[in-house]
Amino acid sequence: MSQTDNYESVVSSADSKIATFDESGKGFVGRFHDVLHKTPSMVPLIVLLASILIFGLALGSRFFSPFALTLILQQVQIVGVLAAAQTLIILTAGIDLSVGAIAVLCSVVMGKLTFDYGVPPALSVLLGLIAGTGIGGISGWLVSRLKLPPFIVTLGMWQIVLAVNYLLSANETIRAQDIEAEARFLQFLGVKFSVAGATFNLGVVLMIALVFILAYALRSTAWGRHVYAVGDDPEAAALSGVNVHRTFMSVYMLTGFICALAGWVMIGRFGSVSPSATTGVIGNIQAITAVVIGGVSLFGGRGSIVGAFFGALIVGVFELGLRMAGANPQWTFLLIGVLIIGAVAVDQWIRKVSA
Amino acid sequence: MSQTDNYESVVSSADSKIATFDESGKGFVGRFHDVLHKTPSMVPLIVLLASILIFGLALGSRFFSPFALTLILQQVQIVGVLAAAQTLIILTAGIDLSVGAIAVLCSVVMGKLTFDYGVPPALSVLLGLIAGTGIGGISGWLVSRLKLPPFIVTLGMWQIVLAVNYLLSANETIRAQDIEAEARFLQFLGVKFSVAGATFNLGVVLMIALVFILAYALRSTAWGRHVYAVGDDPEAAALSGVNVHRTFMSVYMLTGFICALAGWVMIGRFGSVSPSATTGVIGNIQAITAVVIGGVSLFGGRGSIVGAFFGALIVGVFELGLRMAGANPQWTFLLIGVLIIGAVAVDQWIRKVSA
Amino acid sequence: SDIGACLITKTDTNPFFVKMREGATAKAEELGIALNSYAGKIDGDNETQVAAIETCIANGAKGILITASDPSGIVPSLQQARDAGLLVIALDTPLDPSDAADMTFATDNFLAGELIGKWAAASLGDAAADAKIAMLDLAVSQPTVGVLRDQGFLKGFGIELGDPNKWGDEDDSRVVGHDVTAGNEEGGRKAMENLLAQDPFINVVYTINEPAAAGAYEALKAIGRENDVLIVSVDGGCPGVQNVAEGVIGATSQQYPMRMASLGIEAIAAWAKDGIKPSATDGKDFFDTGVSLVTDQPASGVDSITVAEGNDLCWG
Amino acid sequence: MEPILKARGLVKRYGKVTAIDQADFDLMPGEILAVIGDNGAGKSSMIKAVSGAVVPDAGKIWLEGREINFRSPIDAREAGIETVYQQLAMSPALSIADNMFMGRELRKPGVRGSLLRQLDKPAMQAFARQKLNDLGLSTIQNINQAVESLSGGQRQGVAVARAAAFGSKVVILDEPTAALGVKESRKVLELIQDVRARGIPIILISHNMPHVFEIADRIHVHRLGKRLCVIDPKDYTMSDAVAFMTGAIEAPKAA
Amino acid sequence: MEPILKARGLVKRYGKVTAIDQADFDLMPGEILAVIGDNGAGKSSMIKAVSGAVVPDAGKIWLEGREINFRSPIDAREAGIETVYQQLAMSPALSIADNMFMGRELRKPGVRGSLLRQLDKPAMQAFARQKLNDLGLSTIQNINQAVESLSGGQRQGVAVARAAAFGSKVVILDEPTAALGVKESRKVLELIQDVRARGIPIILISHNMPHVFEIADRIHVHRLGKRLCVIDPKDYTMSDAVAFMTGAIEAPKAA
Ligand SMILES: Nc1ncnc2c1ncn2[C@@H]1O[C@H](COP(=O)(O)OP(=O)(O)OP(=O)(O)O)[C@@H](O)[C@H]1O
Ligand SMILES: Nc1ncnc2c1ncn2[C@@H]1O[C@H](COP(=O)(O)OP(=O)(O)OP(=O)(O)O)[C@@H](O)[C@H]1O
Ligand SMILES: O[C@@H]1[C@H](O)[C@H](O)CO[C@H]1O
Ligand SMILES: [Mg+2]
Ligand SMILES: [Mg+2]
Repeated sequence: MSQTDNYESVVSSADSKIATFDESGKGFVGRFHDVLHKTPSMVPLIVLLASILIFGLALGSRFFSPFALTLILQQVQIVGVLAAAQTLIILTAGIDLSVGAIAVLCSVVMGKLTFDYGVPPALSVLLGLIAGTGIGGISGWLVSRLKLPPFIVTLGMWQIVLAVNYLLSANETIRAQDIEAEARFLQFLGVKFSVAGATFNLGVVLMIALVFILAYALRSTAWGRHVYAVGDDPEAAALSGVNVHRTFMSVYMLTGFICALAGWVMIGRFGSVSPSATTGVIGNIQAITAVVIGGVSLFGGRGSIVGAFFGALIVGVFELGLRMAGANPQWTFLLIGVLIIGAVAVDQWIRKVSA
Repeated sequence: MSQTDNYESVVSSADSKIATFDESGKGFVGRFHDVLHKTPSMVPLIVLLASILIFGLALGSRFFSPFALTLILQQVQIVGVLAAAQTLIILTAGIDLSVGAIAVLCSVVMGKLTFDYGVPPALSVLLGLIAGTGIGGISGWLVSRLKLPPFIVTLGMWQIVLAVNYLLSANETIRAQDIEAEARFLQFLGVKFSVAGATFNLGVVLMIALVFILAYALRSTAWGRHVYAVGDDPEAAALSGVNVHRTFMSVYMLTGFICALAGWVMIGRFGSVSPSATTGVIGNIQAITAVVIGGVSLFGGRGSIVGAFFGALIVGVFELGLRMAGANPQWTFLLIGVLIIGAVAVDQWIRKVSA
Repeated sequence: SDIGACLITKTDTNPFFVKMREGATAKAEELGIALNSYAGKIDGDNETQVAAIETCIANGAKGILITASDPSGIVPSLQQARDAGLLVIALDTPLDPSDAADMTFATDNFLAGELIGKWAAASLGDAAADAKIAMLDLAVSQPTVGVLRDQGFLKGFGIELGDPNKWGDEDDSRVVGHDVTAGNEEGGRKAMENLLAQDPFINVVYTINEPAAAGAYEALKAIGRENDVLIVSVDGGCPGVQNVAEGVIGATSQQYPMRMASLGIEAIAAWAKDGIKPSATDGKDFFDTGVSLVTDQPASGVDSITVAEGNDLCWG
Repeated sequence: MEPILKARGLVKRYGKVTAIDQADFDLMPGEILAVIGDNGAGKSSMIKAVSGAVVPDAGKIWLEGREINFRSPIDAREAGIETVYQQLAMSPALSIADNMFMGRELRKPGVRGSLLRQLDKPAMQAFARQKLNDLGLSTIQNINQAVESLSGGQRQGVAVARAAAFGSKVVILDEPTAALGVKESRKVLELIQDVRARGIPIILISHNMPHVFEIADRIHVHRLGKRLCVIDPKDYTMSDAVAFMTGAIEAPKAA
Repeated sequence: MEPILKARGLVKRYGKVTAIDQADFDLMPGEILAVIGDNGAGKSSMIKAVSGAVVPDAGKIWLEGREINFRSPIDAREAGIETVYQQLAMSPALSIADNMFMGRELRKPGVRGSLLRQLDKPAMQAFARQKLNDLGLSTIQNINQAVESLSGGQRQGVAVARAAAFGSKVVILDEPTAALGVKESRKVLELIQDVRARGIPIILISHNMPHVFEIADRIHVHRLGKRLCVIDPKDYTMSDAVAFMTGAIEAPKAA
């Protein structure tokens, strides 16, 4: 046998030098590309800062006021929370068309329980959060166990949840005044406080906290690594020892929970509980827009929650800026369309150049 | 050298028998499974026939009347045409959120040119079709050349096209009566004829012809094979000699053209030109729903145009059947959501069993 | 011009609001007011309206004209605006509670429905007792305008209402069914077909607005029944009035958006100059910009104006 | 001696294809067992059944004499069976260290680990670095590099290093050197012998006869979905083995 | 003699990695040229540059003395260069026949072909069947089977058959036997010799030294992104070749 492989023994004396090539054109640009490469959420951050700058220059102190700048945060709080939920699903290579509908339904559940069934507000909120988690769990189960495409599952779920929402609420809005009088806790996330002339509310704080917590969980816990692995290649993840089913279930349930939180944020922001809130119909597209502008790949496994948060802010800055500049609604709509394509094109280009 | 490989020479006398195993449980079920495997559009066809049967049994002759059955065809003609367009994009592993908006814009272009600029109706239709093709071309270029995700490109395009539609039309409807008096050709696809008590119109004929032509092109021409190959694995397609860019461009332009046709179908069906037609807003989701119920994979490369057509009919049967059975609009909305999930689950299950 | 004003409409995809904006823009130019217009993305879009109000405050506008998508949901945001010293005028749709606005310039939507209901019943005469009615509404989310007109129509026709805050809970067998139209031709045609499939002998059709009516007409025409069905509608847009003239629609309740808008702009101008708020129509808690029934077949006991008169007043 | 891993009558069908057809299998403690056979003979399918990646339609499997019923690869890993699959199971976008510890991540000591569940990235990186160096994969400069940026050979190396590092009872390698160059293949063969020296038995699937004959203690010949025979490389030549597996000559009755 | 395919000074960078670093290359008419080298040496990158799959950053390529500038694999195919890539370029959901004719489909004669552009499926299937039989891949029962349902070895066979059938000037094979069993590998080697017998030169990338030394006329040794040397297998042993490619000994000055 040995004569067949003696030629292989030569390798013991092989040269162990590794290929190294001169790093051409390093310096500032090169180092900048390295940074972009290592922290992909830098790209949306740059776009965000650039758009703030541009609108600031165009609109002056009206835009650069604490009022206007914190207004952006307040205006994106719902979409921001939904985008966090959406990011989780998209990281697993899915997509969730039901996020907005779940948020609205959960806000209705919280309101209905309190006003029609006399449940104490805090308990209603808790039950609303549980409802959201449950709906997410059903979607997760359909995706993970029945192997149905997430697009379909959540498309169906979207319609089901919206219809249940209308049926349950009989389309009646619970008025802000009534909530304020009888169940203030439902509006808890609307509580405002001022810091140096800027107004924040607890909903904004919740959104930022959520982004931080999820960013930590995705980056620094085993669960986070598993979410990325499942999105990257579920089969490979399963073979290398990830409990794919548990990961899917946890992601979809957590997403449902966060959507329910968004429902609570909605009560805080609008004061009232309104079953016909548009978030139910267009919240999904808004959240997806934020996520993709934030550089998260629709193919799964790549991107960060912080990027999605910046994505939501970019849209917020554009919408507020265009509105303040007096652009008419259709032009605003058109320009947001251009922004979506443009932002992703810039992102793609920067990544290519810095590859 | 020769001593190293002499063991390989043994293979010249190797047994050339191939592994064969007894085909257990053939017979009717087995052969049925074979058929399902070879013609995947059988699955939605079965679902379609089953739903017609169920509603027929439940509703009796009201449903089994030529009136009700041809009504379904008339009601699905727009979604059916859009689903054909959507299928092409989805086969290339893309998705098109702008199909409905393009249809509405093109119908507005046809109407505006005729009524505001005095262009002869036939030429207006032609220019409308060219406009649709052009919009498709822009999306195609962004997808193929800039490598932007189709979801993003068409999400942006959707908003842009809808905004242009409103800006262009100032939201004014062109009345059916005016079109009838001055530009009948715009309503050409609304022309009716009767066959054995059933009423058809040219729009329905166009839809069916389109399905046949596209089915032929996808199955029996090189272009069709390339569409599948590009959807399956664009890199592999490029390496094995497919002009990927040309294929993408042709698919997106053709899709835009078909959407413009759908716009023309809309004028035939509604008589009027209405910029606020619902198709602009939900036509995309309706078309995607039909396509996925029809068994076309959202991951590209698998499925057929005939399946998507059956998918559109399934939704049509359910919507009309539920309404005839007296379900209220909200319940119908909910049940369509259940149908979407259910149909895909059944499809998945049949495929698994027959694998 | 340093006086800023905002117009916030439900959407700007509906000609009604397009015209309202045109009226407001014209008046604003005349009075030297800088007008910014905003609109929700779809009907019922409260979120975008809230964001628009906040923008107006940030922009330092003097007043807001709003057609609220969610009449009670929008109240806290408008309160914020009033606290910041802006005049808030509700157009078209009263707020809930209505004193959440400094004044309301509106059509009475329930009344608009009631007029066409009464007219339809009167036109049918004795046949009204066994009419077959199709109700073509706006959306499954049952926005208030749709509910008010629907329930007004039924009341005017002489049908007992269930809960007046929602449609679809009536027991009267004359109502064949409800379906939704999104307020356009496409939805109107499909909804009409669906209800015809339930009962081909429908002879009265209520529609939320005139585009939906035009769609319903196409569906009836397709089966050759366009001449034996009574279609009624609301809005009074120029194409709608034209359709009344041509017999597509039997009667329509006309409202006056240009008037609402120009009155609103004048009110803001007055507020900015002299700090005066407008006052309500006598006997009502809002400024009624009026509604008129437009038809050339007047029915006894129901006031109406002719198509020619309607044409002079129509808005788009 | 009792086999450490034993299977009897395994069956697995994919639709019309019977990938495993009443296959038997025995791995003895401390041995290197090579599995050879034509393309499509069912080698990969069999080891997938044994490692929990596929649930067989019929048949029984015993590990150290106790019957086992793996429902997933996680079960097999917990029982100490580590596998390098033919289509490497790696997450391309994640780093080498992440991939090596996938599903058995190390957490920081103290509350940061127990309460905040924080990963101990430095520890995992150091361990991964160490294991790659053992394999001579020192050309990998950055342990935090995404796996997708590695060459095919380097990737294979990472997978083998992972299995060798964590396998406590059995290590299974499905064609681990197929994509590797001469030098890299040698390293893998050396590593296999190191693992065996630690007393851990190895299953090696390979089409490379010289390699098989060089390091295997016994050779399991697979043909048409089942075990044809087991031979001792000292008793037979490579030509014999190829003749058995391709059906050119009748197989011997017993190993 | 003039090389049929010649390249000078090829360079290709991927971000920080220089995959091809001033590489030269010569293929003589009618010869089998083997290319050997470590994993990551840049072999695949070089042949991708030559076959149009990758556009080099610098360098020139000549085919039959005329300078060429392929912008895509289609250009190369039209010039008569057929390639089997390491990651097989196949559309998994399409049939074997579809894959073999991808990009050069046959159309029906007459108007059905010219006007209706109808494919001549029977002709394509018969041709595909024939080519697979030539390769001894008779285990493939159904030519209309989707490629994804084939075993790795069978897939490799289809790719090789495609290249052999259509290559008119040059056939390039990047590790065509890596996934193949003993029997299947032999068939590929025989096929390579058949192609050469038709007068068509072949480039064969392989890590299998015995195969390389058995069939190559000349061996191109690649190292660190460039051609190190070209040797005649009759003048050197396998040990020498491995020593050159791994850098264990200095390479000879000229081939
Ligand atoms: N998931 C699957 N679905 C359908 N058929 C499969 C699947 N996995 C394996 N097969 C079939 O089972 C048979 C055995 O495949 P297997 O991969 O076990 O062979 P192998 O001996 O490992 O071959 P190779 O040496 O080429 O790796 C083949 O005919 C293959 O096509
Ligand atoms: N698309 C790519 N992007 C980034 N780096 C790449 C790409 N393709 C190749 N490389 C890098 O270029 C170098 C050469 O790779 P190549 O595939 O040409 O090597 P090879 O000699 O074919 O190796 P093997 O024998 O493993 O196939 C490697 O370091 C590889 O990581
Ligand atoms: O409230 C509005 C108007 O009254 C008009 O009829 C348009 O549609 C409704 O939404
Ligand atoms: Mg295998
Ligand atoms: Mg290579």
